[in-house]
Amino acid sequence: MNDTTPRVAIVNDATAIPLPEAPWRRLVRQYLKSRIAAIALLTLALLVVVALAAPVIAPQDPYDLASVSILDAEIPPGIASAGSDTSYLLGTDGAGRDMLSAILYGLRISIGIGVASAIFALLLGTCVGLVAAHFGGKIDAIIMRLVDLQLSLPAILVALVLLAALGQGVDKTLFALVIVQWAYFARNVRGAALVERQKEYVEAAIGQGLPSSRIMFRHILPNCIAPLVVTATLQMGHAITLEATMSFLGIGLPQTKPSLGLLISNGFEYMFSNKYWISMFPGVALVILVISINLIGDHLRTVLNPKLES
Amino acid sequence: MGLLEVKNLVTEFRTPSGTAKAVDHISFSLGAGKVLGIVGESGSGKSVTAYSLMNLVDPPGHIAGGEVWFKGENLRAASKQRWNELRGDRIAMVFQDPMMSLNPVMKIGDQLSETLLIHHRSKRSSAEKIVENALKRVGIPAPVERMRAYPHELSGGMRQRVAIANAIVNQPDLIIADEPTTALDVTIQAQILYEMRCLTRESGTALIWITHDLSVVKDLADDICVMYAGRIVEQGPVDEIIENPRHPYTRGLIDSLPHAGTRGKRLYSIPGSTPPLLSLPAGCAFSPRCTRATSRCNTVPPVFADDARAHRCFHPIDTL
Amino acid sequence: MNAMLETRNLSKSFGLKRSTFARAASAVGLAKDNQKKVHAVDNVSLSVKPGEVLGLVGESGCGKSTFGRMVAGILPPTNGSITFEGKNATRASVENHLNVQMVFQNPYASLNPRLRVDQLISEAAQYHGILKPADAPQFVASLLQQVGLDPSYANRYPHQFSGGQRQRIAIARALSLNPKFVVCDEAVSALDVSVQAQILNLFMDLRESKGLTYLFISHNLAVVEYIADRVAIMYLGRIVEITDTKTIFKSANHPYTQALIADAPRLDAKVAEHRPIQGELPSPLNPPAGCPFHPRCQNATSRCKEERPALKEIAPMHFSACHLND
Amino acid sequence: MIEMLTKRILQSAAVILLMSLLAFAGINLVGDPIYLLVSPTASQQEIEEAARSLGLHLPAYEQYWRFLVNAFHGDLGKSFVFNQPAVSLIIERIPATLELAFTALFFSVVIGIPLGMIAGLMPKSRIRRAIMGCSIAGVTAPTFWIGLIFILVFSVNLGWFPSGGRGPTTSVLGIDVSFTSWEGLKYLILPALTLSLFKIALVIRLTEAGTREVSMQEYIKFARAKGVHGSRLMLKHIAPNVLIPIVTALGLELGHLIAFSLVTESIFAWPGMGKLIIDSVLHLDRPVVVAYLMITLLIFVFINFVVDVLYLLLDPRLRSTAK
Amino acid sequence: ADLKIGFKAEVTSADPHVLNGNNRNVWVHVYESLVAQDENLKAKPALATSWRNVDSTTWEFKLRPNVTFHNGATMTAEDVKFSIERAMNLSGPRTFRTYLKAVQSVTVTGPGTVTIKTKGPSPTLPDSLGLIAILPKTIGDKASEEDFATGKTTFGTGPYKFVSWAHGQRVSLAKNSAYWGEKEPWDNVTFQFIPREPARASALLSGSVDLIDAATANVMDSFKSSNKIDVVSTTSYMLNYLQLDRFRDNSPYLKSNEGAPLAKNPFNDIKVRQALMAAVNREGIVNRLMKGDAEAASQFVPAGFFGNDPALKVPAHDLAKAKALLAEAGYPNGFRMTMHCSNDRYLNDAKVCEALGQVFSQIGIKTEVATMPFAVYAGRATAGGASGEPEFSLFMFGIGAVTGDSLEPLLAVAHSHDKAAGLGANNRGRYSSKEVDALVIKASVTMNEKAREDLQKAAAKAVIDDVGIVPLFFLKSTWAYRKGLTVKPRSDGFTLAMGIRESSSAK
Ligand SMILES: Nc1ncnc2c1ncn2[C@@H]1O[C@H](COP(=O)(O)OP(=O)(O)OP(=O)(O)O)[C@@H](O)[C@H]1O
Ligand SMILES: Nc1ncnc2c1ncn2[C@@H]1O[C@H](COP(=O)(O)OP(=O)(O)OP(=O)(O)O)[C@@H](O)[C@H]1O
Ligand SMILES: [Mg+2]
Ligand SMILES: [Mg+2]
Repeated sequence: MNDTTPRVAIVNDATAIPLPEAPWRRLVRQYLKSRIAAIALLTLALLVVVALAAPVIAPQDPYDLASVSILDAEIPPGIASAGSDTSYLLGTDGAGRDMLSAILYGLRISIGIGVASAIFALLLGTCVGLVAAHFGGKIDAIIMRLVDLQLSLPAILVALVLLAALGQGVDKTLFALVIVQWAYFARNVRGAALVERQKEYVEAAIGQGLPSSRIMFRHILPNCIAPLVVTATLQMGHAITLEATMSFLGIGLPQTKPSLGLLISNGFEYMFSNKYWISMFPGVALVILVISINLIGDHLRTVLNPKLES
Repeated sequence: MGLLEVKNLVTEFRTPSGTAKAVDHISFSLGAGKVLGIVGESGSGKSVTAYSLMNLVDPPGHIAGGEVWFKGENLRAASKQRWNELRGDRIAMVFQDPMMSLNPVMKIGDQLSETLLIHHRSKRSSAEKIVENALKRVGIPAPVERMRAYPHELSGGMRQRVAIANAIVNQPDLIIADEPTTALDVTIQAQILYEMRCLTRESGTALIWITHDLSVVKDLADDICVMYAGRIVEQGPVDEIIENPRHPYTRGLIDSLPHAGTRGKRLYSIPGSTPPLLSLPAGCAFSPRCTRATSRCNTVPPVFADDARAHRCFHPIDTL
Repeated sequence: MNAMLETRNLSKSFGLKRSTFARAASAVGLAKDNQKKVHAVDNVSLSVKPGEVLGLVGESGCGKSTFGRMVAGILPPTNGSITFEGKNATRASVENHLNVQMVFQNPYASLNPRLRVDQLISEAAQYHGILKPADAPQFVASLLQQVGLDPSYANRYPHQFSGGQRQRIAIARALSLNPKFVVCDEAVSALDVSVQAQILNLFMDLRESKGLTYLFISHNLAVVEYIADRVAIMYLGRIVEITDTKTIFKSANHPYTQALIADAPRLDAKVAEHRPIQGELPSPLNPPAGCPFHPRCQNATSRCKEERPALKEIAPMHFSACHLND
Repeated sequence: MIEMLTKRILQSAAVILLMSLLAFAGINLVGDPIYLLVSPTASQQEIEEAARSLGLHLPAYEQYWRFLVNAFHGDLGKSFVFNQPAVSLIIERIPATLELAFTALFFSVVIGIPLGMIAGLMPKSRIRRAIMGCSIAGVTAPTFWIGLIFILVFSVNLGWFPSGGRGPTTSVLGIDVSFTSWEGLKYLILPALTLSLFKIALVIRLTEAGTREVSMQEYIKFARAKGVHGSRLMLKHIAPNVLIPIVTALGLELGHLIAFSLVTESIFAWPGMGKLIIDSVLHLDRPVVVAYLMITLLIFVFINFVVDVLYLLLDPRLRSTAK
Repeated sequence: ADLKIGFKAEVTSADPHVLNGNNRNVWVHVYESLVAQDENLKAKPALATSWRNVDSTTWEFKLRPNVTFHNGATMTAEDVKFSIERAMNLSGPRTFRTYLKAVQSVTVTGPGTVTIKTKGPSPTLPDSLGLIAILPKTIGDKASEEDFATGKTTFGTGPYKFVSWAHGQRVSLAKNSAYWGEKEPWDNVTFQFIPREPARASALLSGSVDLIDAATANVMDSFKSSNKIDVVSTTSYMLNYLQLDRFRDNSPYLKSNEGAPLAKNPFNDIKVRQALMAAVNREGIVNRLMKGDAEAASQFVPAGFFGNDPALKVPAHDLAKAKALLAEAGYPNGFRMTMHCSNDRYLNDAKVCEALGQVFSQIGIKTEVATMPFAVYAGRATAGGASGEPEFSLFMFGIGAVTGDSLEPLLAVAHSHDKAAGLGANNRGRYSSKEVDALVIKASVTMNEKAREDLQKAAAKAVIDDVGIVPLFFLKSTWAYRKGLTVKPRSDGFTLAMGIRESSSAK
């Protein structure tokens, strides 16, 4: 009967193998399975669109000092201003800015700062972390002590020094935030890379005669992406709140170009008066923004975890 | 009636893309002091069967039907509390992976005496004596020292023996061992098999031994069930099955094993691969890979039983 | 002897790297100099002839993988030398990587989950300039066919394959550099019996069609018996016996080999009722003095406890390291 | 272990030196402290005189060199603002800070871990959703906001707790603590709760993730197969395995609690180090800033060391390699 | 009865000779000076019962007899001499030397008489001596910061005795029952440091403290809605004003509309300066932004202070006039400007700047507002330029007439910058007018009060007419306290237990 034994059968019956699917398609499909996560993504997209379109849809240019008047300060939502007959849907703040416009422009800055600083910090931290993991030994020790140093340097001092050295502005605040955040990424990447480096596929790549730099960046790095994405979304939220705190302490953004955080901390003084709208509306916008980013990150964590993928 | 009677046990997994029957109407019985081998490819439902017998199927899985009688008790009707009494005391299990089944932060001795203490009131010192004896029985040298060790300080073989010792401390009536030697070396595997044989003989404990390698259970088991895609395709006394397999799948498993006789020749290998449980072919699940399949195989084959043996195939191999 | 690969006194020891500070501290007596070394591979001299399959058998942790890794140029040896086709290959060069490839034990871990099959297979060849990017798709397709996979799988990811299929991809990757020598490190241990048979067949086919030479590492004696021409038995980092397959299985000399063969479960043997060898593989951190096997050996003498037996030719082409032969 | 500590400290000494340089350069970059120190109407002459009395007239590198020489003799300089040794100024505030930090840590552990475990053990339940939802809110809300709401609700409206400051202290082993009396505790609760809110959320999330991970582990199933169930399963089998990553995170967070709880401290007028650093930075009180950063770095080093030791205690697997 | 005060600032030193307004606020409870300041900062007898000019450079002070320090020692002329000399010679950045720089010598000329010789005529000496605490000589020259902080040498003659100072938390004082004057009703007085306003407000609302200082409009609503709180306020000496770059032809932060450097410094044109003056919306800022926490200013000191000129009226807010003036000056389309401010120094400083930016933009000067912490701001405003000169073009500062006399701000802000003579220390715009300089110098040596006040008024008018500075407003000091207290507001913003009483109706 052994004679009838077929030659090695080529296993290619389609039913045995899941259909090929691009990884991002699978990601998207997995991601959209959760209703909450989909809503969060939609909300974020909406906020981004609204922020981008701010110059078009905002009733006022809050950055143009000539169009803002202190005489219009603290007008409650929906009431006509003293001079003109325009009405402010969400009221005005203490400087007479239209809250709606200020929130739209503030969103722009907050999202920009959160996203951009997280991305830059991610790039910087990733490179540094990979280098540390790759070279190990002394270089690793030096880099990790620098990371310790960075983590124990208060953000406020860094921000203040940068403010003094470079002046005030969105770009400088961004720079300060990157400097404060890169260490988190470096730590994360290094940790993940050290784990990945032990895996057999790395040995396989060595066995193929590939140089270690290529192994680090082409083979190990992509496998560290999942924890990185999660850190990045968390850090985005954190960056936005950090910027708010920095502005609260007067070392963040220029007074005349408020971010959401600055709007809130300005309105913070009105906690004891009944001018709720000055800090509540930007607060609501910020909370929605940060929660949706966190939910997305949370869900990405689930989706990107191959263990939970079935 | 045997110690354990399983009738038409069904275990399902509810997944987003459908319900998978990982265990599909399996039945067998096992007497005290007997050894049952369950053999099958990866994914054929061996572990799920074991978990079902322990009532440890985790969501999304659940036991969907059938009966399990243990010493005359209907386990399907047992309460949670009853299960907590039974597990570890009357029915014990040894898991597949020795590296993963011991708690890494607890000392060996504590883990073993815990098994004893949660079921029986006794003094710590006397519990430790029992544990020490159990460790000795599974062939661990210097057991008193080992009891103070943590799992990571032991080799894989030792850990697996600790897991086996854990199964025997309460002298259960039934031990379910899920591929306990797959990850081990031949010499260690041989030791464990030897100890298991002694155990069943000496204390009358019944044993279910799960593996994908027929040669491993050959010397140990009294009976064998061959599983494929959640169903038992053939069962019966071990020698008869190995000598005269009736189901083509069993034949394939036997032929796949390399040995001196096949040296230089091509090995037989079952063509194709295990179908996913969610898209099982209608009828005999093995038919797409079977060289003997005919259109008749598209209906589920009945169980053909003659005396102690049974098989599910319309075209059994007739070696006689 | 026209050996293809030859190792001479190849050794590898692992020890925790110590910092400058720790060394300084122990120098002034602040810390105990308790550095332990694991001699994972200890003075192994072997040779493999072209076209041969050398089986390497031993218990877990005895140093088989370490040896395989050194041969494949993944791990630099601490001591000794490797010669490949007469040229020194102790330090891995690109040329050496092209000649010697490795297939790993675990098909789930040895493929980078983030690379597509075609990338996995063609990356190194392209990097080394063996392959032009334009030819890559055909190259991948033909390799996939050689290992019995459908070329349409080229743009899938490893997780979409079963264990046996992954092992085939790993083999295709090893073949992509057109090696002369393949180290198979427990390449079938993780697979279940029917898939194992497929892969073993594939190895034999490739040997025939490409004239490949294998170092076949396994602890499964049945598999080794099936595939190997010669078998080397390793115990605690050393070769204890080496000869052709038939001799090993018929008339093993070393007590350890004998125990191994007796313990191996096999379908065609009668019920084994003997008591298997007892005791654990001693820790490589503090190997026993003398013959490393003596604590488990039933015939051990006092000499075995003190003196290390050397590997001696006890019959033509049959080497064994046991005092009992004297 | 002592070897480990010394090694760490030696390694950190270099970093601390670097830190002092950075802080020094940073403050110099921000501005000349002298303008903040002298009376607003002081003449140029008086300014110069004052600068001389503080050594600020020297070139920056020389000031740094002087600082190093003095630091080597154990003198980190006198605060420009308080005219007291910077170190004693900081040390004076350490008990208050530690008290607040540890109370916050205590809250986050006793509230966060049980909630996280509950959430992790019932992955599909509504309780989990509620807990995780709250924890997201906890991560999001800015501290200054929460602090004020707490004050408004609990001290102004309900009058349960005082709105700020530190309560009466008693000396325990020479350290002034306020938690020994109910009166003192009352002052501690609100700021500690404010500070711990984010940490509670963090601990909940970590514990939940860890519990989910651990409860899927084979050894937990194995324990269940032994008949282990209920609280024993949770406390003896799951909890110790969940704790390891939490300890790492909490170690880092404790450092932050100690060094940077500035917003909370200033809202609650809690006389801790965070308030000191922010004031010192804004007054360019360089000796205090430099000494402060050096001390916090040491604290971080020490905490990291303790975390490593805890690791060894919690995870026997690490013990064998560390020996 | 006990009094608990929620105090904004933190005490940084217990040495009463270390200059710091907030410290002094607390230590005047413990220490007294020869002269005291009443609510309007007018001098009144304290440890000196009377004083007179022997000649234009010699002052004689008669001491109050039978005054004892808290350690029981009787105060003597030697103690006074010791104290003044100690204050003059104390080293460190913050001393009272500025106020004592006129003093030549202090001599004891009798058991109860001290004679002070000045370098030149010094009409404001009694005011200045009002700042100098008298300490017992027995504490010696070596008394350290530490000794004061722990109470070892903390002995004054004041109505309260020092009990303790917990750094960053509170200063506790107790009644001095041996006080020479009217005995205080409070047994214990505590200054609780609560820097953040909302926290201070809630401390008051929750009853943790009886009174808070520096209450602003932000929290007024909640005080109003609670019927347990009363509020009192007064205009303080703190003037916020704008300074303009007058010393550079090419001011770095003034640009043409295209961003190119301007041909000449527009601020050197009086029309431009007048345009700025007219553009400022003082009433708007005071009412809408400060919400009553400030009073529009037209000069250096508020009404009631020495040197205030009631004839100087607050300039009207007139955008049309401002635009016209700009056009006349040759800037019909304005120009570009960056204006600098601190953001953590004065009440609402950043917001005020923003509001100013609004009005300047409205008259065509496209204004960017840059705000920064005072730590950064102060250095740059004073010496941030390339060669150590002031950096900014238009910027805001504050100055207070601590002694209640306009002479000090005139000397510091309006007089030409003269490093050697120590004049024009705060003149960071380098405004310089011969006429003003002459008037101010003359006032500083005129012993006749009436004549001196006239000179100072003339100087102030000259500065304002020339728009040497743009005065904005005087800040107000506000106290909020539980009903049942009466609080005497002081224009130096000091919170004195001596001015706080349980109102009779409440008893
Ligand atoms: N949690 C789960 N969700 C969905 N399906 C599951 C789950 N667990 C197991 N299964 C399915 O049940 C089937 C049987 O699995 P089981 O683990 O019993 O196989 P096995 O025979 O033990 O294989 P192996 O030899 O690999 O251990 C598999 O096909 C698997 O797809
Ligand atoms: N990177 C390493 N660092 C330290 N020790 C190592 C390292 N790699 C291997 N070893 C040690 O070297 C010895 C031999 O390991 P090796 O992996 O070669 O064994 P093996 O025979 O392949 O075992 P297995 O059958 O389990 O694969 C073991 O004791 C192992 O602990
Ligand atoms: Mg299984
Ligand atoms: Mg190996």
